[in-house]
Amino acid sequence: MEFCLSNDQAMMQETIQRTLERVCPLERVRQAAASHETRAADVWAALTEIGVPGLIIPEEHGGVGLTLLDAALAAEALGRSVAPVPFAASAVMAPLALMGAGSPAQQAEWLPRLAAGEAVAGVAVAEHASGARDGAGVAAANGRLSGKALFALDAGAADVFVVADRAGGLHLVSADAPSLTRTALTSIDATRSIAELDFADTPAEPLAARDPAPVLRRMIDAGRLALAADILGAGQRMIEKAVDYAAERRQFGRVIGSFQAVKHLCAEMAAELEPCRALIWYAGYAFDEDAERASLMAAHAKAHLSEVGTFVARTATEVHGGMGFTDLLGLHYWFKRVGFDRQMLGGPERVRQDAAAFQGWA
Amino acid sequence: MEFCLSNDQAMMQETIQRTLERVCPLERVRQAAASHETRAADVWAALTEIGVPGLIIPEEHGGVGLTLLDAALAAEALGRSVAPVPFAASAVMAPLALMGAGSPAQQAEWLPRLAAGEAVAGVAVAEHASGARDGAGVAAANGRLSGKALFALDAGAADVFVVADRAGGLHLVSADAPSLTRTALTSIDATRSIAELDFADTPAEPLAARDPAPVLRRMIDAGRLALAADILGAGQRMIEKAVDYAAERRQFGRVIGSFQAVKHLCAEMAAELEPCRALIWYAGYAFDEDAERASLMAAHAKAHLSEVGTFVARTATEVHGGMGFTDLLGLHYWFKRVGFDRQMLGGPERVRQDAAAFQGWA
Amino acid sequence: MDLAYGPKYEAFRDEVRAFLAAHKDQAPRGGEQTMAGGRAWQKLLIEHGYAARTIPRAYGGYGAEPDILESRIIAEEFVAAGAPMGMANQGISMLVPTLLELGTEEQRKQWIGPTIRGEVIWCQGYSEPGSGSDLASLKTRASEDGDDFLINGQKIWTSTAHLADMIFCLVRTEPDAPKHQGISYLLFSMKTPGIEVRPLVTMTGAAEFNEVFFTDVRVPKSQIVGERGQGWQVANATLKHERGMLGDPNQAGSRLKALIELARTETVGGERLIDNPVWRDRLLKLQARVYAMEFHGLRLLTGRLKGEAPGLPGLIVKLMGCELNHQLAAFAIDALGELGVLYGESPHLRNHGNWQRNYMFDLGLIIGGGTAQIQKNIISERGLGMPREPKPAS
Amino acid sequence: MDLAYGPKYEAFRDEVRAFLAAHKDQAPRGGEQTMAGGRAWQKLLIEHGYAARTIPRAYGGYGAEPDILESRIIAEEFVAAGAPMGMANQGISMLVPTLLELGTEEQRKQWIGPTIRGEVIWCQGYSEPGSGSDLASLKTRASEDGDDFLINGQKIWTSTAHLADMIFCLVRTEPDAPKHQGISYLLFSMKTPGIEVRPLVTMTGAAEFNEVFFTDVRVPKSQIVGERGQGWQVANATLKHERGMLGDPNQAGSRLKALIELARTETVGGERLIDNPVWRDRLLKLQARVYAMEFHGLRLLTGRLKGEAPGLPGLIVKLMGCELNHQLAAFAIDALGELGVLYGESPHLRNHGNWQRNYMFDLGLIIGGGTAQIQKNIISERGLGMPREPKPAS
Repeated sequence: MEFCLSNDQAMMQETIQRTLERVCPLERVRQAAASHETRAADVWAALTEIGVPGLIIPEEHGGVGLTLLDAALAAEALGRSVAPVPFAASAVMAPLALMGAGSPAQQAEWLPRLAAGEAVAGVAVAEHASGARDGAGVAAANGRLSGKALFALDAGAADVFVVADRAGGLHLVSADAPSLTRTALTSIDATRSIAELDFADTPAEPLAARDPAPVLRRMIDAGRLALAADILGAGQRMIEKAVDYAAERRQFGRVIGSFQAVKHLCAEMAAELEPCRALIWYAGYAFDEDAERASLMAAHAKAHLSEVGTFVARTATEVHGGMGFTDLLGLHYWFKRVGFDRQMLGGPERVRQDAAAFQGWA
Repeated sequence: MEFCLSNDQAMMQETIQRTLERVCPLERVRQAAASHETRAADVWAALTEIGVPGLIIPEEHGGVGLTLLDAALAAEALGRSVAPVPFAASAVMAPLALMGAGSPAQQAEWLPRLAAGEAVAGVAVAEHASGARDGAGVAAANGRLSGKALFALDAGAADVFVVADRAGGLHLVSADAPSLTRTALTSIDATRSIAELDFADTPAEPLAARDPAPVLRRMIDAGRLALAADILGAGQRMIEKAVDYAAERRQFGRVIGSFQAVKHLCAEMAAELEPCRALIWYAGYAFDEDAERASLMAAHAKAHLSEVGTFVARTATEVHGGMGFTDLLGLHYWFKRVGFDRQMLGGPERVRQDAAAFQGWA
Repeated sequence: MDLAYGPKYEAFRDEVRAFLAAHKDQAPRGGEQTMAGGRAWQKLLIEHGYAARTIPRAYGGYGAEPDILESRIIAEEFVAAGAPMGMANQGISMLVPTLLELGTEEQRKQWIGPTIRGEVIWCQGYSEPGSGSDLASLKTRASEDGDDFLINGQKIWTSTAHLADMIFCLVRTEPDAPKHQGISYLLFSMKTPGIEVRPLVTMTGAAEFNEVFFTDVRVPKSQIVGERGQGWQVANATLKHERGMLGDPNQAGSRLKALIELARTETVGGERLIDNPVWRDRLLKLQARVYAMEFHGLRLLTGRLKGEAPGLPGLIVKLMGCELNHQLAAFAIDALGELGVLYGESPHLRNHGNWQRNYMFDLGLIIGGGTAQIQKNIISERGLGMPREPKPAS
Repeated sequence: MDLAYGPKYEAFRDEVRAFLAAHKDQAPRGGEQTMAGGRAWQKLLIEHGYAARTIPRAYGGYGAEPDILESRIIAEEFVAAGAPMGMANQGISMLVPTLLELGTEEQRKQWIGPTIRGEVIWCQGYSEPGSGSDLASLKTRASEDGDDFLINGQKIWTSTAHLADMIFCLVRTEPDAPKHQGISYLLFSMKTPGIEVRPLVTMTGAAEFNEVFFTDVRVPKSQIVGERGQGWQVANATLKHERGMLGDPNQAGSRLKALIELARTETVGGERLIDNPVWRDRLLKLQARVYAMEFHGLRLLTGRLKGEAPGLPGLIVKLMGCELNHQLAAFAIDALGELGVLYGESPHLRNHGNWQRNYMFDLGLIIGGGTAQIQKNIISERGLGMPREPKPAS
């Protein structure tokens, strides 16, 4: 009975965190955000060096061969530093698609390049994760796709896309396919990249699995967990920043951290966020070890972290007073990161609706 | 343009409040609750003397002939003193039924007795206001009723019941009809009375209106508003009690009211409750002057006061610390009054569902 | 209870409507609000009494008696017609009433006319990086140098500083006096040497505010409003006027209307949001709050008409109003799903990105100008009569 | 991450199950829990090591080494089998560990055996009406009279005082010492002349607690545990043991299960609650919290197994756990509509009225034993390292 991270896991996470503290301090985030780099080359290189893009890719394909829980720990570290790099789609969802539904050839073509950080994969499954908006939907016929997919994740730097068609079939589409139009969608979170993909009889390579449904399900579960963990890291950092700021900022002759109202805000943030860590851990564990509840736990992690993250983002900003509202301390990068994570792959209401379905409630 | 109480209204409310402070202090409530008096004779007599039971009954029938807004002001005063007397059903809903759907003979028989406090009327419409539970439902045929009605309001001391059948038809049933079984339902609120009515081919006198639906609608709207106003009064009193207690109770060498956390709890209660007053006023006004929005406003008043009331009841108890949890200060009578009001004639979720329907949203 | 305005005011409403029908086409349109166009419109409004309505004619105003209902009707009708209201900058809403109350005749003659006509734009120099909610602790100092002050220090949250001609500014002239005394209220040109304005970008991405740095800024002592050392009192008189700023009297109501429209038109997987019971329930919770605050506003308006002190009901408005606006924006973002995070010039953007902009800006309002925490202190102390916190021992 | 208990513990679990299968029929049943029946069951449990497991044999216990997982397995299996656990009163959970740590050999010999066997029932005399969250400010005084103390004062929140044979009690023996000193920890009989017990009815309508009044209660000085004047320290050692009380390790989980069952079976107008998206959404929000707290508990358990200090994760449990239980009860009440307010012996009552009872009692727990406000102070100061509030000047 041991419900905790292994030493290896703790060290791995610590390594990513230290690396990011070195290569991705706030000033680097600011710079990347200003120039819309969502795969900041130096950050990406440093992360590649310690294996982050290939964390869950099997060793035979050049990856580290770890579990989704490890990916969640990595996501937490990335969220903590609001790192402007692809992850949820490129390092988690797309590898799972290839590993679960790809032919040996497809795996051999892409997994090593993804693991080595040489390629980035975008993932377009929003219509299945959150429902179709603005007439989105992709039709597949004879190895060609038509229609549009909205909110493709990690899309900006992508070399290849994993696309789900309306029926749930999975396809690989080269980013430079001539009849594919990729339109960047600007969001509040300048550290992440989403895009609209318009297919006009675009050549696509189907992923080989006979039944892609369970693979799509696991992609979405894993993506949700990665986003939830990203919120955990971002939220944890915001609490630390609030506590630190409150220890320095003086008003009415005392540090504001000695005011009961400020202390209680910080206590409430910590009390809300702390149990989320165990929820993320369990959801990561369940993905591999508790098949029956894996989707449910990923959904709960996503929905609950979204709610708690919103509370923490707002409250930490409030503790910072006017400074939290300005760009000066850069706190808003975390605020927006949480806001972005909340809405992708299903906002909390939508995800809870799925959670009901997973239990046969609806 | 004058959105405020008239001098007469303010004086009327003040009179009820002063009367209740005199005849219905906490000790009287305690006594009534212990002996399950829900029409405490002395309190009832004092209120009758100032016209409360007949507040909205026309003067020609011995009432005061005032509006629903006035009834809401009275309900607020009753809630403030957790007065153990019938009101929402007997003085608001039943008179509206008789005034809106009763024949001249029916009106002449009952309205003067209700106005004079000589009779009490219960009202059984829960199945229309909140939906049928436990197989409740009343069928009418040939001047007889069969089936059961749950949660009849002001039922304990009732001499007559206004009963809605499944189709929405309204009937008068004498409380001593031989085939009527009245079973008291014990609730947390010992100052109010609800009952199950079981009809076995029980003689009933239909109310004369050709289309009873709008009358039933107005009964429920008015009842909801009366309950909402009851919450307003109870909540207001709980805030005052919390502020007073915090000014006296000392901990750690200071009165607890000087702790920022306690002050903020009180500020939050006041900030939540204060705008509710205007909502109640408008809903009362709308009942007579804004037909299009009358049902919507009553629904919003009921749902919103229920939510705010729950917050205030809990928070005021918290401010009182352990004392609030004991029976010693009697604070729980207010707590339970709010809890009761919240659930009768539709809890907030149910009432909002109605509010959606009133706007054509569902 | 009488929600009619009565025949006198309905006649006035008709006047306003007639004016708008006749002149609305002369109003500057969104996007092309040039300085000149704005000033011409303002001039027209003053002539007809729809701007600077209660400013005496001697100072360039319209010279009407103050009448709260007339002001409200003007606001209602301009909002309904989608016409820009009279200019509502800090000079007009805060400085002008202050000069009328505490300025010298010379100061009034010099500044009120040009200010209400939009010829002189002011900014406000109150907040400092170290002062925040504790305004009286401001540190910008004015040392004496003959007939002048030399000003050194820094201001923050100075909106329009980059456009302003002039500033009304709090500075510490008596460094040894207790902190609420020793402050003076100065007027000076933003072109005075030694002033540097740096835009202050906020989380919305826009520079709605500025930081203003003073280095040996020379200001004649005569440019004080009120007594030297009494600037704190003068500023409080000014803050009192802040709520005089007109705007949509029911901004939350307008926002709610937009939300209902959104819920009726946006679909997910073909289902309208309003047909989803969970969204509907949340929207209805907000609707109840919007109505409550709208009617609460009517109650306060009636109180003002009767000359009653607003008391507790007045004290809660900022706290509850800002939070409600924030929650309305939050609903839109959540209900829009991924569309809710779009911003800037993104394709598929809804409402020009204003849901997100408002969500963040309203959070700024919750924080700024007396944080929610300070508001709660005020409500408990002034509204409920609870004791102040004891002063710390050390 | 390894959620298996491993073969050694699974073997232990089998043992517990075998015991329960063999002896469960000897357990006192709900409703007929006589004193004698309870004691016989307790005796059986001690013999098999399922009660007083880690108490040395010399004092009448089973004498096993402390093992957190064994304790948890015992709790899990007893809950699963619906069998009553070993006695868990304040004497067993708080006094006994305290005597083991700080009592004299004589005190241990005298009290531990009878206490764990249920022959002596204790109550706890800590809280006073004037002390509340500020326990150290207690006023019950013990004045010297030869070899005895004479005790005068009042205690409150004394559960089981009406049944208790003995009390462990904090009294002020050194009135001039600073408030955390000068307190002593005394043991004495509840039958001592001068003790009056009055039931303290709470909002639930039951008298779960008592007030206890002392008038010249004579207690030999020898009945102190620990040093005279060190009672505060002794009591804190006792409080440390409070969490040692076993119970359903996942009470919230059990409650959630009941809620799901409720939502599946209760209908309104023929519709099951679980088919109503609004109730479903709220139930799912609670489910996420229940899971989070359950896994958080596993994390803390692992930490205890490794001997780690619980730190911040430990400090938040009471605050979040009590609130969650309260919210679970609130859901049931709301979802039941009018049925939710029924109480006492009412027809149509659900769950014996326990939803309402828990709703109120849990609010008492949120308030009692360190209010939510105090919990937040502790979390911010000890968990987050934030500064204490400055002492007031006067």
